[in-house]
Amino acid sequence: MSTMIQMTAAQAINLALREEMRRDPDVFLMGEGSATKHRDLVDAFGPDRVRNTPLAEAIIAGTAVGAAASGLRPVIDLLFAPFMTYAMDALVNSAGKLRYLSGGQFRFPLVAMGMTGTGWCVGAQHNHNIEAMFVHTPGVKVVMPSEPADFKGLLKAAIRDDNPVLFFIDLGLLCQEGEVTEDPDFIIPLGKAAIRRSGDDITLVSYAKTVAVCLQAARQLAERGISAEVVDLRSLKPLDENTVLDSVRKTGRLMVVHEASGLCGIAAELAALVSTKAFPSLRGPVVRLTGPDAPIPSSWALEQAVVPQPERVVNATLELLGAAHSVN
Amino acid sequence: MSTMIQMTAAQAINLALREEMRRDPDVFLMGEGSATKHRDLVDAFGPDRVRNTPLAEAIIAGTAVGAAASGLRPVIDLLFAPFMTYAMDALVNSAGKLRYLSGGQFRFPLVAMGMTGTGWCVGAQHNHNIEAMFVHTPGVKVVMPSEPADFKGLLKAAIRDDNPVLFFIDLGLLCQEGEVTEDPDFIIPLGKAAIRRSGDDITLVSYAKTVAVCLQAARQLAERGISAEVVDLRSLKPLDENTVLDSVRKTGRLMVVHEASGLCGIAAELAALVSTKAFPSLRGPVVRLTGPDAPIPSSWALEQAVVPQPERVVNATLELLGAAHSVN
Amino acid sequence: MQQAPKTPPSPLTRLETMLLIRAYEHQLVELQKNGAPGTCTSVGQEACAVGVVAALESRDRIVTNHRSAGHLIARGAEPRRLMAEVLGRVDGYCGGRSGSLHISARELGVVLTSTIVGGELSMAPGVALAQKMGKGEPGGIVAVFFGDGAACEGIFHEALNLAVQWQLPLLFVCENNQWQAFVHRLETMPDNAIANWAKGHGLPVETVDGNDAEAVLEAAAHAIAHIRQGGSPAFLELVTYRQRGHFEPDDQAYVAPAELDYWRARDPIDRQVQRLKAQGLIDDNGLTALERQTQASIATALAFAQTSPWPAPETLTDHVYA
Amino acid sequence: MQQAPKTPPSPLTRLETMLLIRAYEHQLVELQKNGAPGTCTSVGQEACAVGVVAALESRDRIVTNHRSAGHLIARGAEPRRLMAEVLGRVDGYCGGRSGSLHISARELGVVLTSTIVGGELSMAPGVALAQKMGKGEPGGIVAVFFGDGAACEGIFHEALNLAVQWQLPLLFVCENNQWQAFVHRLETMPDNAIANWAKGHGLPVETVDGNDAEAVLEAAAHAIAHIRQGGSPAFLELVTYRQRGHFEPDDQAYVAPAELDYWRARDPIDRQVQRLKAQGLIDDNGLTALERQTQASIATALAFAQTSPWPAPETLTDHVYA
Ligand SMILES: Cc1ncc(C[n+]2csc(CCOP(=O)(O)OP(=O)(O)O)c2C)c(N)n1
Ligand SMILES: Cc1ncc(C[n+]2csc(CCOP(=O)(O)OP(=O)(O)O)c2C)c(N)n1
Ligand SMILES: [Mg+2]
Ligand SMILES: [Mg+2]
Repeated sequence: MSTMIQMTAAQAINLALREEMRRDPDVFLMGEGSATKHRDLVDAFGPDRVRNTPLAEAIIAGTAVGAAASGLRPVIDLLFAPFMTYAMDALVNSAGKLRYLSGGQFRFPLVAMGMTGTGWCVGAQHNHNIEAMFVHTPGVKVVMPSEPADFKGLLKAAIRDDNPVLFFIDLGLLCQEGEVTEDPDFIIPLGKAAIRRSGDDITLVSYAKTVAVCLQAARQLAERGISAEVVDLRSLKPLDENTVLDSVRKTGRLMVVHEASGLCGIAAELAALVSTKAFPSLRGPVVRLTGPDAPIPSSWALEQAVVPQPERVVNATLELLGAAHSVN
Repeated sequence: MSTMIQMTAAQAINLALREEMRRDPDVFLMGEGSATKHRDLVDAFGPDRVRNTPLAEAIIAGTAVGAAASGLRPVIDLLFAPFMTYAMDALVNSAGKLRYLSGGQFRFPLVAMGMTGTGWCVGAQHNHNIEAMFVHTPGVKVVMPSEPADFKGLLKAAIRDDNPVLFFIDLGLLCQEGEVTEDPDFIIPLGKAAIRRSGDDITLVSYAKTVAVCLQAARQLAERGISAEVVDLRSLKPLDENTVLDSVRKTGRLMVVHEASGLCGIAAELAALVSTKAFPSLRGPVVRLTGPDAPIPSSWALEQAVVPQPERVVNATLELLGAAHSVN
Repeated sequence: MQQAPKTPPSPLTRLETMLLIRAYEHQLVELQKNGAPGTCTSVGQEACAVGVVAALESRDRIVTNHRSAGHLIARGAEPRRLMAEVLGRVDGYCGGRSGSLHISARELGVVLTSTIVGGELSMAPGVALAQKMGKGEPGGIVAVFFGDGAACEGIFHEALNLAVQWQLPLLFVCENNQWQAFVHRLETMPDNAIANWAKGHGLPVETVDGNDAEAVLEAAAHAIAHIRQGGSPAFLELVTYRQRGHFEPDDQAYVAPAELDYWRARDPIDRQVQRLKAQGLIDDNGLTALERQTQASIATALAFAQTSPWPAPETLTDHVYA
Repeated sequence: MQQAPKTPPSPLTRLETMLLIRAYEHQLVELQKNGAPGTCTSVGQEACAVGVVAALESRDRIVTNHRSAGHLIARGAEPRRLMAEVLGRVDGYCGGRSGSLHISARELGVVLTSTIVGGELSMAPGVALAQKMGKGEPGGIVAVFFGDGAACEGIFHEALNLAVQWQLPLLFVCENNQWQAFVHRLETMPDNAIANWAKGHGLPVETVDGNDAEAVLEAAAHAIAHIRQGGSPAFLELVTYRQRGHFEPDDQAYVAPAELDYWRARDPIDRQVQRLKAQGLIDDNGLTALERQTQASIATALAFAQTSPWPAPETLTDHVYA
């Protein structure tokens, strides 16, 4: 086995890029400041494969689509998720549809990265969790890792995938450290959730930095004798339906927790999934703990109010267990 | 009371525009071909208030945002829903967020219209039901009418609303006729669903042209002694939660039917709503009957396969009633 | 991958191709009247297609838009498979999934057609970048066809700037047909805007009579030579006219009859016929024979398309993902 | 609605304002070092702000972007309310919801600030259209501030074309500060691109030394006169330099020291000081006094901002909808 090393999520991203660029000469990186930011990759792979672009997200994404269809494997850094609004035609109408509309003539192996999430007080034009929009979009895949090892493993899988993958980076995790394998063949397949903690009384489903919130809540619940299972989705599309369904079939209860707003969000999708496919196992209402249906404010005091906190998860669980008992 | 006249949805839209432009000099219309298409409105209100624009959705939407914040009430025609991908920054980051981020300094009374839906064999770059993306977007409202009277009443309400409203037009309804009041004060408030048929055994929720599919299915079910309630959402945001919840509390069963794809769609939102807030009333799994997670093909044969048909609704209902019985 | 046809060698071949494009599109118009899906025809713009495509080689790629029949046929696409596609049948180039608006034919090097105005411009630099980074045949370039309306979209400038900045082997071909759906060009941009805007980006720009197939060919050949030599982009504005409506059906009520008359008098096919007659390369009999032959081939294509099967509903979600 | 300040009347006032902007931003830098949210400072670009804003009247509107402190302060915004906003407090211009990146102050006519690069350009024509359609005070115009990077976004051209086509009373002010976050302008566009692109749209374009407040004022006054007279847009390119990093903190490791030295030697405040000294309008004592006064007012502002309350969590969803 290969060694594990301690690194941040940002370093894990860099390592994934380096390994995949070494493995496959078709992989290249571009974005506003990509070459400035990854000087080491420029040194290793040359300026053709690590490119600073003009400040124009639409043409960055469109160029990636054209290049991907022509045999390259672009990785584009669109910086912050809200900037993807400029790239929506390329991502939604081209990358997501032209394989299908052409009857399968083209493949679009490209990765589009974007940061989002609370923690930096940058406000809603930088911090907007729009991952659900892309889950709703046909023809693309969506991942959002929660820890450095997954940043590396999922990014590598995304680069190797023959479809467009949206790779969302939760800001709050970038500087967080974790163990990462140096094995260049280690990938985390898209579409596989991880059970971060086993439990019997309730299934807490989450992704990105909110997984840690659920784990904290689970520890607090354990002190009260409640055993929570924590599922980290990792891939939002394809979604690992079976892992979620199996867990709920065991625990009988589902709570979905994320920072993104709730309406037509991931929690809605999971609530629907479970209430359609595991209804007989449900011992109480599904609970959604999400960010509000509001833009994210900059002020630290308000930004913190957006974040689902462990206490909210604990309280909602306690309430649910009470309610479930009275219902059954 | 004012007279009812027979007209198409397209005529109802035109009438709504005419009435609101007459009522309020701040209302104006712009888009690629708006003046060409609504020559009668140009004649009535002059070329300043009915404008052909350059072929550039981003600046059309951005201009509407700027104008709305400055006291005008723009209505913009973005033609087909997928073209809104070019206008996403203006709609999502500006119209949806700048009131909030400015601490309430601005209002954005604007309406953005877009057509979508099956029936014309135009393929996924014209036909893409992206309404769920905007339901997920904070700060905007979303409507999608099902009949001429609602086209008029909802468009008028949208124009009078002080917030950005996405007005989606299901292509298949445009030439369909219905009774419409001539009363210029008649509006249909945003956020109010309509019960199109009462029933006790199951709640069928839908919107736009799929409402007719549900009504057809309900008639077929009635022949088998099954009484289906049909709810037409009309507004997708704000969503009339109470009408849906009350109905499900009565019938104990929910099926949501729409053409848009399912993942993180409206049906997911309603399934979540009901499984969180009306769980004790649910007598069986929630059912989603939606378009596939795929771009919409052009070929008539395949396009028809996308559309939820009455038979599917009937069969799924029969299956659900069976299953529900065996579960309870 | 490439089996593109040899460059049509003569003005006579170009006439033939233009006749074929027109006959094909007239057939689509008839089909639409009988209930088939509508299309955006390129009637009046055939010289743009045959002129530019004649200057391309098989190693080159084409990226095009909603008004693409001419580009496809000039590149050697079979009318029967195009027609099958328009009718939504399995034998269409895209198995019926595209319909008329986004037909790609990868085997001919016609890639990534988009009906989103500006979509073609967003993707073309990436195709050219791949050529430059060694993914195509050596020396291949990309020609992107788009309309005057597309030049209003911001992506037009983003594509031009990237192509110039990265020195991409990309030929921009703007078919300025005066109309942008239901709006006249002069209502959306200053006169001469297209060439002026392009010049602002600092690449070679030429404005050409787009209804003269030979003039188009010459200008395209010249621009392409520049691209192949220097590896940097060039721009052609082809001044032409959309003789029919934006989309079938469209009664063109918004078009001044005098304008239509003016441009019909400058029809590109008539122009080529006159040229060939003047050069003694065709006479009335020859023309009639050509037209008959074209009609026959379209009739065969139609029969093929109409008997091609519908795609099976079970295949609905095939090709969403690779 | 309007209570914008009177036009600062003299070069000395402009120096005062530039000193205030710089002192304010230096204070933000210090705050960031102690954990406050980072900001995009405009250190080195103060002459652009004071020059253009001096040419505006209270009936005019400003639309700006992420690097807006200069525009706001030149327009009369109170440093204490700006600082409270940066710190996320209730007394900020936006009640703490904006933070530093999108501060609007409607009472001053600074509307619709966007931190999406190009967002300002997308909305400015609509504000100008409203002025033209009678919504503001008669004769009011709009000035939109944006960077050289924003000119790479397609919306730049869409805004220019619409403004020209619809004859909107809109002044485009491009602060060409050489950098686009971590990328130098010359890596993203040809030299002189901004003026060339703008000229392609056929409106009056002037390129000015953006580090000379008086030159900026003169050019802005001239452009604004044109706009008020003809009701049609004009374009200013202000050549300047971003002396600090893109965002605090940013060590500028990617910037050549010689470049920094070159531009620091052309600092707009030093320039104004020298001009005033040469004209006998200020001496060292006067300057010291001014600086001290500025420091004092910033210290007061800081105290105000730091003691301003945090917004209550219960207000989280206020102002989402009207
Ligand atoms: C983004 C977008 N906006 C609008 C349309 C609708 N539309 C299709 S073609 C067209 C006119 C295009 O004009 P031009 O670029 O000149 O091409 P032409 O049709 O004249 O060949 C319009 C408005 C579209 N398909 N995509
Ligand atoms: C659409 C978008 N893309 C990228 C960014 C990130 N970003 C913020 S400022 C900036 C540089 C802008 O350069 P310029 O327009 O020259 O303005 P400057 O910062 O130099 O004042 C970038 C890339 C953004 N905010 N919005
Ligand atoms: Mg045209
Ligand atoms: Mg700059």
